Amino acid sequence: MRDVVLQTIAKLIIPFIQLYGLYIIVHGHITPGGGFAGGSILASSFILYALAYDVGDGFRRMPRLAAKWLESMGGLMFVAIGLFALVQGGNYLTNFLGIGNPGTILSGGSIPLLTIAVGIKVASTIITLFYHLLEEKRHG
Amino acid sequence: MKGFRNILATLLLTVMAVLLILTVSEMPAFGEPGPAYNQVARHYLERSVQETGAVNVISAIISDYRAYDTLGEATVLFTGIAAVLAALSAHRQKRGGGDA
Amino acid sequence: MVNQLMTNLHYLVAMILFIIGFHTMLTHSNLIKKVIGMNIMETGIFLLFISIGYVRGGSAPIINDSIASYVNPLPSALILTGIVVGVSLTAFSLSMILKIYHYYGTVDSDEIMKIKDAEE
Amino acid sequence: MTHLPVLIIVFYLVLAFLTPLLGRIKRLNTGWLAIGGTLAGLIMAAVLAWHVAQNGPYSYFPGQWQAPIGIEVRVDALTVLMTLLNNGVGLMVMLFALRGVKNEIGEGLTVWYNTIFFLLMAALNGLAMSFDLFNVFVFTEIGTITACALVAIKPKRMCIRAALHYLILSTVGSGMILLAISLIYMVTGHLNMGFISGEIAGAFALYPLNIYVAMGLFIVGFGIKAALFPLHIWLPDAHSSAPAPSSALLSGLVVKIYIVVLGRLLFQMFGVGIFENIPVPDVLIFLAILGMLFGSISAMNQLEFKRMLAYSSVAQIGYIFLGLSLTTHEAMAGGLFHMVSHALTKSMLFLAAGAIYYKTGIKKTDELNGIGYQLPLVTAAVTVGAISMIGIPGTSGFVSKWMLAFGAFDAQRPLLVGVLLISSLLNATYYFPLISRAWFGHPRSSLRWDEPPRLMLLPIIVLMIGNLWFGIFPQTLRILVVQVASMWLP
Repeated sequence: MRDVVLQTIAKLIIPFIQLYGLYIIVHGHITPGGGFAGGSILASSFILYALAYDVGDGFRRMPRLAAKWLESMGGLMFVAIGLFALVQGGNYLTNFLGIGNPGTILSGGSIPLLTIAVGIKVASTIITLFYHLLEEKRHG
Repeated sequence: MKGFRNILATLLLTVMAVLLILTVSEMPAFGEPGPAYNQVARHYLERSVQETGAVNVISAIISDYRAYDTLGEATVLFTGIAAVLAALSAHRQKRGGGDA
Repeated sequence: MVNQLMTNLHYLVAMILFIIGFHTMLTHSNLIKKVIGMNIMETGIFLLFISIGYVRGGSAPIINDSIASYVNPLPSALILTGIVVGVSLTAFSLSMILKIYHYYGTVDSDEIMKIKDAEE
Repeated sequence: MTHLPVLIIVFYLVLAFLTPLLGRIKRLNTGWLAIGGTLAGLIMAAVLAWHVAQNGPYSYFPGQWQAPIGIEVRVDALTVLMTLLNNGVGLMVMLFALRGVKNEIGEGLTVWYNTIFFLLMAALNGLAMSFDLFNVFVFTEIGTITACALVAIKPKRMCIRAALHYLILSTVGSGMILLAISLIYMVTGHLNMGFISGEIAGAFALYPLNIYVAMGLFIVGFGIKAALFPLHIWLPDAHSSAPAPSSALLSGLVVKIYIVVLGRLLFQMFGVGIFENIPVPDVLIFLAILGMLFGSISAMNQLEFKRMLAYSSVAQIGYIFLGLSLTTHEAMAGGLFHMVSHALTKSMLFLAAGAIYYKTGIKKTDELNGIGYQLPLVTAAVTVGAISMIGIPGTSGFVSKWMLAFGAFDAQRPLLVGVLLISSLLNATYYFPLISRAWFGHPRSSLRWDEPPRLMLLPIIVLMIGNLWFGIFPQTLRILVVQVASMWLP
């Protein structure tokens, strides 16, 4: 199904959705939101694209291999941040950076980093899950 | 057989519903700071800014105080995708195939 | 007891949602409906858990000097994880139902049982 | 050294995250990665065991937040027992899977198979040491999804149906567990098991129904996952249709860990004292006995070898629950001993069934005539497994039944010894014909000695030796399980 209105509107609002998703992820520690909420919003923009255009086009924007890498990297980033705390002499997943100035974006130590890792993980997972289910249905 | 199963399930659920509703009637009152609002919750609310630097307490809990759970959460997502992809690709291009 | 139930109305509604979801899972033979029931059941539990954390007059736990009282933040944080778990479970069961439909041509578990019986 | 408990889990997670990426390299067989990884995991578990033996049990706090604020990872006798068992059996299964899984799921899926295996190992080890209710829930979910995926990965339509059945019932179980956690949290305000057990007496006086309902939901929820008798309906389909290594993992490890977690919850969190008010152990004993009888009787009627083994698992899980719910030191130790014994035996039997299928394509028990001529070593392993299931002296199954019988006398329930005997006889009625047919039956075709590849044979033999070892020298394992039992009972 190709609908000009749908496609044009989608094209217009997708950048804003993505920007909003990134904002929610990055500001996770000072405003409501966080990795999961922001990641879902980010993923919804890709899903909107796939619905308005075609799953094949969606896969061109977000190739399978890239999604696979992002998924593994999101998880590995989380684990690596945790392990870095071990190097610093703390327990696993200890908050090793300084807490900064509470209320500003550079605060909370490793919390923003972990939020970003979760955001990457959630976004790539939801995109991949949705694309594969959609693709399966199309072939079915 | 199907009717019997439905009756059994309904009976079971009725018993369960009665038990749960009885439990609700004995629960701590809603909206009051009950047993769950103890020193742990207060610690999170009062100390999180000094201890973690995050103004959003929920963020502080999920990525600092209980970050180990969040590691599990990220893993559940990865597990989900691995399971979905395994199930989908295992059964690709085989339709109506029987158990040989 | 009724008084107590009215005070705990939120808990009661959550429990009823749990039972509705459970009932859908147990009695409906349509697999998609089972998954929907699973989600209703989970939603009931999430509501219950979130309501535990509510404190009358409390605001969202974003620390700000002008606010006096906050709700209990722990249940909200836990349920965030719970939701993610629910997403994974739903996605996995839906993908398996897709495959079941490919193989059996139906998503009705009773009919699938019959097909199996005919083969053996 | 103290970081080891978390490092084991993180190690498996890193491997799981890396495997799909490494799987793209053509020349790399991720099966070897699985073997190497599990071997490293086993070494870590052994070092952890040595550490605990030297310094005693300890707690680890990820993020350096002490217990009620943060999550507690508890390393005690039970952790040592379960991590050693998980990694040991996991290593053996993966050795087998290197050659023995491709023929059932196809070449292209081994990468995903190994990924899911790593995730499962992370979940099993995580459950063995978790001391926080919500953390238990998270790892339970990882374990549930991976266990279903291990069944669904085989490209037969039977498997996807069994896996979906398993997943739906497990989800009901997970829902109940989460509801129980919320009820407990509501009245105690803690998620840490140690702190809950400190608060539970006070909470019980004020809100008894919450505690009762939560306990019931925990038992049903984990009972579904652990295949406690009337809740076992998913098990025969799932365990018999899965690929052989998956069956070995599911039957040997996955079911066991939920029993252990339930035991930890009931005895370490709720405490035995609560059973004075509500006769939960009696109900569990009743269900266990029904399971022992029903599982054996159903197993007799099965034509398929793996299906027979699956029903036999239902009966053996009954023994474990019986031992745990008698709540005497000896019986509880016996139940735990039987758990280890059954993990070794049943995973070996499933692997042997896989090896027989790999070599001859035989699935039915009545086609096993004279299989001992062709596969003598595998058949010897099956024989040892069978006599261990029946409980003949010299095998670990005998030791555990002996301990269970003594435990029944301790608990002043001598009638249960009779039940144990009847159940053993029932076991014998379906295992003996199998053995005699395998050794003395008239072979269908060739008499040539033709064993499966060495890498498939090795794990079967090692598990058989392990079984005999604990049958003849039960002392080390006995010390460990008695320690767990005395931790659970006041």
